[in-house]
Amino acid sequence: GKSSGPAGKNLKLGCLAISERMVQWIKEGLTPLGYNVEIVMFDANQLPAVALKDGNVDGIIANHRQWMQTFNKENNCNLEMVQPYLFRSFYAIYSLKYKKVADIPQNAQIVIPGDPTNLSRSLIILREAGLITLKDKTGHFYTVLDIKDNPKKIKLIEAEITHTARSIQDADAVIATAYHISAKTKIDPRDVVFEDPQNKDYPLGLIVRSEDVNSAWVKEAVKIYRSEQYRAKFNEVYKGQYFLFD
Amino acid sequence: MITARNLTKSFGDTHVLRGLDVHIERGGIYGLAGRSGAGKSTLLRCINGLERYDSGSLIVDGIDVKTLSGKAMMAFRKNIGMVFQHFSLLERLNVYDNVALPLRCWKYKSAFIDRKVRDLLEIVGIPEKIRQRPRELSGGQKQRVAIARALTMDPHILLCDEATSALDPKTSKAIIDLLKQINGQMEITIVFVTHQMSVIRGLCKEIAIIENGKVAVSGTVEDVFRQQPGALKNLIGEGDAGPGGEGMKTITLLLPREIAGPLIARMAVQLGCDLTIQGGDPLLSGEDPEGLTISFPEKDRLGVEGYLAGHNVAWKDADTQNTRSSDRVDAYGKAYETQVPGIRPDLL
Amino acid sequence: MITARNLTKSFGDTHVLRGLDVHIERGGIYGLAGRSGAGKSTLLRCINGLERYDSGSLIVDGIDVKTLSGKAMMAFRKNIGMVFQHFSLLERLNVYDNVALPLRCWKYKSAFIDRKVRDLLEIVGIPEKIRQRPRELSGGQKQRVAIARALTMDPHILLCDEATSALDPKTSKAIIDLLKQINGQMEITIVFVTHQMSVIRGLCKEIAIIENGKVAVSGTVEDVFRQQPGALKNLIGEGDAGPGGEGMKTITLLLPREIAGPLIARMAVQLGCDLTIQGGDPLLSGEDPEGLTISFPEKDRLGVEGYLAGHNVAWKDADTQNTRSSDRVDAYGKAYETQVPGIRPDLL
Amino acid sequence: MIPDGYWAYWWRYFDGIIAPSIGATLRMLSVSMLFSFIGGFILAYFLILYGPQGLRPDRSKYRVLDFMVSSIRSFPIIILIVAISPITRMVVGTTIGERAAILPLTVAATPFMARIIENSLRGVDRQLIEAARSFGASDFQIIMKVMVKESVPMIVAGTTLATITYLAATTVAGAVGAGGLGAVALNYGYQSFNNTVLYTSVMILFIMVLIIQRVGDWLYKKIL
Amino acid sequence: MIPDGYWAYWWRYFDGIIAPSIGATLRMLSVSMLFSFIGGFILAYFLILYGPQGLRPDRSKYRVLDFMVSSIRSFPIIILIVAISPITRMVVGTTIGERAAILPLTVAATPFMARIIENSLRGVDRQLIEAARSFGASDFQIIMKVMVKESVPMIVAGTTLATITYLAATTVAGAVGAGGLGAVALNYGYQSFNNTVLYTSVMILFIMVLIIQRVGDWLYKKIL
Ligand SMILES: Nc1ncnc2c1ncn2[C@@H]1O[C@H](COP(=O)(O)OP(=O)(O)OP(=O)(O)O)[C@@H](O)[C@H]1O
Ligand SMILES: Nc1ncnc2c1ncn2[C@@H]1O[C@H](COP(=O)(O)OP(=O)(O)OP(=O)(O)O)[C@@H](O)[C@H]1O
Ligand SMILES: [Mg+2]
Ligand SMILES: [Mg+2]
Repeated sequence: GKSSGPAGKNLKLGCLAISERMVQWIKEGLTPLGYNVEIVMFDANQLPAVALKDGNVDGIIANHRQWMQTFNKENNCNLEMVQPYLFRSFYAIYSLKYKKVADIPQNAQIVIPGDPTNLSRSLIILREAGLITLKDKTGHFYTVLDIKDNPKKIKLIEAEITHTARSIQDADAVIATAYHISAKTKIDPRDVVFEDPQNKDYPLGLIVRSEDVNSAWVKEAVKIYRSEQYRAKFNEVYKGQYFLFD
Repeated sequence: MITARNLTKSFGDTHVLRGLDVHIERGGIYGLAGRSGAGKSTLLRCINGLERYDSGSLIVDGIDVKTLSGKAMMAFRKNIGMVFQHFSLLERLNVYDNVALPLRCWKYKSAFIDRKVRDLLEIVGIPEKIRQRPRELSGGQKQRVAIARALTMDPHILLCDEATSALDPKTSKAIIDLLKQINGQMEITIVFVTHQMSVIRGLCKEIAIIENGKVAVSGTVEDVFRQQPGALKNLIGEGDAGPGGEGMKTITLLLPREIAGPLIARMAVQLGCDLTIQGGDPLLSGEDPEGLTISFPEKDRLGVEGYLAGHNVAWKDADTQNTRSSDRVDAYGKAYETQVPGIRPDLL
Repeated sequence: MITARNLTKSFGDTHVLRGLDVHIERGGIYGLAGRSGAGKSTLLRCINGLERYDSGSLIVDGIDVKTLSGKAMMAFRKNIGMVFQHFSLLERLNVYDNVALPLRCWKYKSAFIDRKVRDLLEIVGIPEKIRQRPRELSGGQKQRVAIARALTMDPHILLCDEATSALDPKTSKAIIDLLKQINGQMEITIVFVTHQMSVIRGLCKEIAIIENGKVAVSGTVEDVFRQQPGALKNLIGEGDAGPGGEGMKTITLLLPREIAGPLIARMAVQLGCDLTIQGGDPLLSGEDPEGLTISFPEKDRLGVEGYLAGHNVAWKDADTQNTRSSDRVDAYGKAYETQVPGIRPDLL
Repeated sequence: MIPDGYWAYWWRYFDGIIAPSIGATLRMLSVSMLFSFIGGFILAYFLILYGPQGLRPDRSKYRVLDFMVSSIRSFPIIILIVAISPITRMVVGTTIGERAAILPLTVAATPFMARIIENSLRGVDRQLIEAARSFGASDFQIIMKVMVKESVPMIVAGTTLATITYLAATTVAGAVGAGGLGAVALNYGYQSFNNTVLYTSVMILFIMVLIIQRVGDWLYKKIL
Repeated sequence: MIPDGYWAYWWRYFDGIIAPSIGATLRMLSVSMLFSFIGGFILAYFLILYGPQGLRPDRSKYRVLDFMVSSIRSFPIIILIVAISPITRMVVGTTIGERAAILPLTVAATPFMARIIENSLRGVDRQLIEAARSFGASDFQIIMKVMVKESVPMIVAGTTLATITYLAATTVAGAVGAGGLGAVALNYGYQSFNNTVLYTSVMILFIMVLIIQRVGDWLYKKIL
């Protein structure tokens, strides 16, 4: 950091609505160690990463690693996700009407997240589920332009990520995270139509600038989120929604 | 038709009407005069209920205006046309649509509206401006549109607030003739607020002068102008130099009654003017006042003076107390002897 | 001061000014009259550059208005006050601020502004309305605010567009006296548009009547009213019944010249009226026209008729061709013999 | 400067993603502006009728209206979408897609339009209202034939303003899967690090704004 | 009905999250409205000066201004935030937080205010402008002392409208981590499916809207 560098033990940590608690617990752990931590909450988009890159915050828990790598490429920067990673989300196809992928009818409406990484990920889920096939990726992400075959003529509706779960009543199926599904609906998040096989490939965790990876506070932070206490709290709050890495 | 009793109306601290009484007969043309700010417009606006009055009563066509509201008020107003002092034309409608507006509101057939509007614009003399917007009209043209609009509904009562103030004399006369004509044909009651005395004299049958929020004088136009009460003088100023200088003039002939009487009679006939003999001048003499005091409309003053000068008769002006026509007249009784020879019996 | 040459101005198809020529002297009070819609307001607005004219020239104070713009135009207008026909007061400013506005724009000291504004409001007679908004004023009060505003800058030229139309006669007279006074004291040139003939006669020295976009008549007020040109008749209507009925009257005395001459002279003095001897009546006789034709202001008609009746003189009305005062007069030359005894030398 | 194949690349996005979203934007905008104009007009009618300086002042009725208008305006539009989603489902049958976005957009724009129209109507000279009263016009006629008539230019200018404001607001419609240029600019452009898409869609938005403004100004001038 | 401990739960969110965001909202709103009013006023001044029916019509200057105003208005605010972030960094020194949110909010609101003020000024009676011209007022004075003076009520009403509009828009400030009620409603409420927070913050927004509207109406009435 430039002005509010970790040397001064003043830290700014960025988060999203979903990760606010996780950062909060880290803050609670760092404070007794003499760190002065401020939490900045962002809407879900690339601004937390931009802020991190610019030195306006010192660490974020917001985006998954895949996205971070793209961001690095696009912005010629070196953000790094601290290992061990913290958690992963659980994506799946959910539906109120159908139990199996095979049941999904012709011309079905499937609501998928519209932001690029999740859209890309959703397209892969659909491909893995055998509903569509994809061409070669042209950009960083798959887009609907990359769909090659769509035998069931499935209609994809790109919505805001939380809205996918909200609209489950109105669609034939949605692609959503366990977190959103369990928060908004009474569905058991494990009651999936099709689980995303890539779930493990999208780790989330504390992202910092690469030069800070070995700094003292990061080490402390890792210690904190690897602690049993932290894990217990996490599992209590996000049980069945997000999954810690072992 | 319109009766106000003890009408009061204030705007905050400004007491505009303070117990005004007025009675306007059906079918009459009633003039309202008064100094600027006297409350004439306010009274008009009370009559058609645009302004609520504070106390007293105001009965129009048998109904107290204050009791009206909603549909009844609308129906009431339908029969009352009003020409506003500021015209109040809709800027975004052309002349045709402005005049047609009341008819449209009362859902007349469009063929009827068309005929009516064109007729009225013809009458007020601006048929060629039919498609113009108010902003493209001169002041007088706007006023005529306002007059036309007030007449569209064939109202029973027409309230005119200085409806000819922006018009040239000829157009003004044409409008006045029009008002007289519709008043005669259709028994419309017209209340006409104006500062133009000539309009009052030319148009109105009765008049009220508003002063201090009350009617200071009212009566027929002739009576008021003949008696020339203080309120009238307040309005048009002393002397006769003022614009539209009007009023009554009073003089005393400095002649024995037996001569003065026939002279006056003869003069009245020859001049065709309205002379009133008021009797002897109480100021002039003690027990047996001699001479005769007459009054006559201001407009006839020069005629009278010319006649008297022609007969070498001296007289005394009641307003100025100056004597005229003879330098040697210093007191009544000494003067007339020199005059009598000048009055040849064959001229009387 | 103000010279318009061949001025033209159209609004689209409406040709308002069509080659108007007018010359207004410095320090004069110039009346502009004309039928409603004649282009009076348009001319005024051209004079201070509010409206661009199409062709011709308009030189005000040595400068062609058309050449002005920006700062020069502002400085030019600073010296020209204008009373608008529609007052054009700012609704959201009170009377004080409305009148003070020009001074504020020219950055006068506030103590000066305060004194000036209060003085002016005193003069126009509405000091008690100083904190009122225009919406709370009567029509005449608004007009007086507009007059006060036009006077704040002590303009060299004052353009008044029907500036007394909403005022009662007394207030109107006071304003006119005020204008006369400032005209006398400060050499202000005043251009006064009005429909009130009495105002023109009471205020203006010269007058122009606009007809068909041109000046139909212009000259001193006396000349114009004496000659009573067609344009004047068009404006005020035929006859004298019209409001403010004005004009000139022409009659021929049915008397030999040697008697008529002294009679006329004497009459002029005694009536204090403006008689003009026009010469013999060419219609009356062949080779040697007898009798004298005189003309005099319409307002003196009754005086003259009274005087003539008093002297038993017969006359002939030029307009109506009727003879008056003697039933037996059928032709000139036979009548006067019976009259001559009636004219006693001691009365001449 | 421009690399080979750039236009093919551009065209691929334009044709596949941007072009359809133009239609979506226009449909959402025009339908929601139409309905919100009607709704706003009706609300403004009653606000003017019952307002404190209105034709028939009625404190309690005005309060209710004012309350309604203010309460809707206090919802950030994305939250409004959620808050009225049961109604949306009832009315439109779904809470996703273009048609589902139109209702919340309309609901959001209606009180805005109501205020715009109310403000315009409030500007009408009271003398004109009196003149209309003097010949017995009803309150309805006074509003429709006098106040509305006289303030049409103001209303046109206000509607232009509102239309441009809600053009940007259609971006939010992307949240419910309605697409539209704003959402494309956001998701396919900005978030996907794709400047081509980003600037193309912003450029198209800009052209739309210009056209709306020009049409509005032209109407204003024509109508004045 | 209300479960035990609900109020404690509510208080936890209110005290910890909602209450601080009220201050943030008020600060962002007031500062950005202040600056955008000033900026909008200046723009409106020139729009009115050079506009087609303006005091000193100048087609090309007007085009430039119109272009500027329209182009800013065509950016969805979230994209505007990104587009001007280099400027934000230069001016504010950071691109996150409350202070960094104020600049884009101001930039977004400025052309809106400009149009609001322009529309108000356009409504001024031309006769009054002429009257001012007749005593030699400069264009600046005509605009400031006549047009602005006369349209103050309209401008007040328009500013009320704009303030309420941008109160909702501060929601977007959440994107740059500036907090505020809208962001709380969105992040802690909507995205976290927490209806308590959602409706509490909307309720507070509603109260703010009511207050702004009341103050605006009161000013309007007082000033009329
Ligand atoms: N809305 C108002 N608020 C306060 N005072 C008012 C209001 N309307 C009128 N007045 C005052 O009431 C008085 C009477 O006004 P009104 O318009 O009736 O006069 P008027 O006789 O028509 O005068 P004018 O001949 O000048 O038109 C004036 O002194 C005026 O200032
Ligand atoms: N902006 C305009 N557009 C079109 N025609 C106009 C415009 N302004 C004035 N006119 C026309 O020009 C003519 C002259 O108008 P002007 O106002 O000069 O008349 P005026 O002599 O002042 O009449 P009045 O005595 O009635 O005030 C009128 O016929 C009017 O209709
Ligand atoms: Mg009046
Ligand atoms: Mg005029």
